[in-house]
Amino acid sequence: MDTLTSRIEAILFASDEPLTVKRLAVILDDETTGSDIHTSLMALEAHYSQRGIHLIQVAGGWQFRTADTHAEYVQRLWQVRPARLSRSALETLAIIAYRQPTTRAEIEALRGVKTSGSIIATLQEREWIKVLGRKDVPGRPHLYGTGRQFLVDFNLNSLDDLPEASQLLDEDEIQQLVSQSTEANNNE
Amino acid sequence: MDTLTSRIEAILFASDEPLTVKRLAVILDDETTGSDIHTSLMALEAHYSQRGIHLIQVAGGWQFRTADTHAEYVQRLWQVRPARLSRSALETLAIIAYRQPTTRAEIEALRGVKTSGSIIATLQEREWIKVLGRKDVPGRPHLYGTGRQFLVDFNLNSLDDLPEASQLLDEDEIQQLVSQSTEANNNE
Amino acid sequence: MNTAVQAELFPAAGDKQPTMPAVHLDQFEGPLDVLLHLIRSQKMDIFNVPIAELTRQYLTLLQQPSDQQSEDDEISLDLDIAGDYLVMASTLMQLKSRMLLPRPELDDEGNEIDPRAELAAQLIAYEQYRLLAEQLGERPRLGRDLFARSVFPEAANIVRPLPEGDLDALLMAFRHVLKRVGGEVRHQIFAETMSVREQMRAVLERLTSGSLQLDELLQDTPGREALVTTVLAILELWRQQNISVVQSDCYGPVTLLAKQSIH
Repeated sequence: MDTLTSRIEAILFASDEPLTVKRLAVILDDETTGSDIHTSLMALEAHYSQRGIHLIQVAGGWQFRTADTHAEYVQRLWQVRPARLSRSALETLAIIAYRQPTTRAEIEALRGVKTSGSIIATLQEREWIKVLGRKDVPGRPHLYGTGRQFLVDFNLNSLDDLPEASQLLDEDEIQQLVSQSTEANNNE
Repeated sequence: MDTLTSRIEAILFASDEPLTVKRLAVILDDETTGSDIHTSLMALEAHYSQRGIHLIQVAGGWQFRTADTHAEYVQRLWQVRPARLSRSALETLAIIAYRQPTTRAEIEALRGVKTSGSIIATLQEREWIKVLGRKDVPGRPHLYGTGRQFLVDFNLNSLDDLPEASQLLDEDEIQQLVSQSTEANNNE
Repeated sequence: MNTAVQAELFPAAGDKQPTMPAVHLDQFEGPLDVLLHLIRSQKMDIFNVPIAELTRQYLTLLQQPSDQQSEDDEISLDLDIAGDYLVMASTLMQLKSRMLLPRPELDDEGNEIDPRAELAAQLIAYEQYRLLAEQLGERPRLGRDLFARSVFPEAANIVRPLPEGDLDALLMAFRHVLKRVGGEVRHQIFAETMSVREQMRAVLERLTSGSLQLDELLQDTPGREALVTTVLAILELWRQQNISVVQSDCYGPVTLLAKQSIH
């Protein structure tokens, strides 16, 4: 194992957050290039892919995490079980993640139910969502979006990694789909 | 790498304290013997002896640590990371910001716990809070308020930019609190 | 939706009137969720739903007593949410009646507008997010499926920069305080309803008619704040030598005397 790789291994291990290549370059000596770092990261990723710990890319950086196959055992380290997310919390989070920036009114329109304040609060407390600003309409409602912690906690490198983000139909597409299909029905 | 060793690697990595063989045995399945665990630990220790991370024995248990040889880099990593404000420090600062001028006794009454002097000191050192004077009550306690640096660091034009306390709670939460307190009154 | 529930739904799939689903409102996330369940589980065409049948099933489900599983498990449906279910009920009934009429509504291009189009669009949009939410929930999550290192002994003795300001974190912290103390802090909790000074005056007043036992004095002091204020007032009066505090024996009654009445 070369010194650089060993050093990067130590730095990544000692960090409490994912580190970008850029951050690593700042911490390492000046002579170390981004491509050197990249090579070491690839070597480490490969080495750890078969172990109990994996080196993964998350929120634009690199972080060691336990393999999910061991989740059950690692959970036993702590007495408390990880909190379950309600379906309403997940639906609210999904709408915010895919439609950001979005307002509570939009979320409620999409889900067809009132969103309880405690759901928003829970998501905010976990730092999965945050207020990005206010929408310039009467009432100036908060605009919500996801925060960095959302990527970190959901094992995403970026928002582009959200599953099927590209296949999501927007309102116009749905309208079109509906009017086409209902027309077809009417012509039957 | 066998499953047991991989599993132990993950558990040791995620644990917030060094783990003894005994503790590992409790976490792992019943069939796993102390000597199995010992064998895995030896394999891990040997594997990591030449890497950027070492598996070492501390306080009677096993824990992963970064290799001393990389200490300089690990330090660089942390030296630039601002310390995080604890929940208690944030709560104390928030109460001072919203209720200024306020005394330590009031803060403690609201938080329901003693406020350590080091929290006040940290906030003062940061120039987020300052002593505005003394309250004209027995003991003449200090009256605290926020300083100019608080506005600067929290990106506020003036204290008026802090959202109304009632805005921080959602309508249903306020409803809940109101009904709780009227219930309490009725039961008296 | 699990298949067991769906199986229960159609004990007699061939019947014209399938028996009502053995499901309850509290299993759903709102009216759209209910409608999607009814539509998908019966393989209805979302673009061409039999609106009369759907309305009938929806209403039955709405009226279904919620206490089938446990006697006194009264569904405490949030009024807001119950309202959302009722709004959907009236929307469905309106659609049903509009379906019976000839279609006078035309779009820009002169095509007839299907009254159900809006509902179909709403259902499709919601269904997408319902699915995405499910996928999001199944993603490996930090702290549930994956774990990062949780302590960093290497950082223990390193001098680090002072903490940075984070308004969100600050507001969150204050929210916690508000919720803990139960609402508005500024006006309620410490609004100086009792000042030590006032209480000192009150104590002195009561002592003009002679000595008083501490128990007596505290007995008619309502609430913890008043108690604390009263005790503070006594201590302050004592310190200023306006009163004397006498306790003749260990654990015995504590007597308060005004200074004037001592000599």
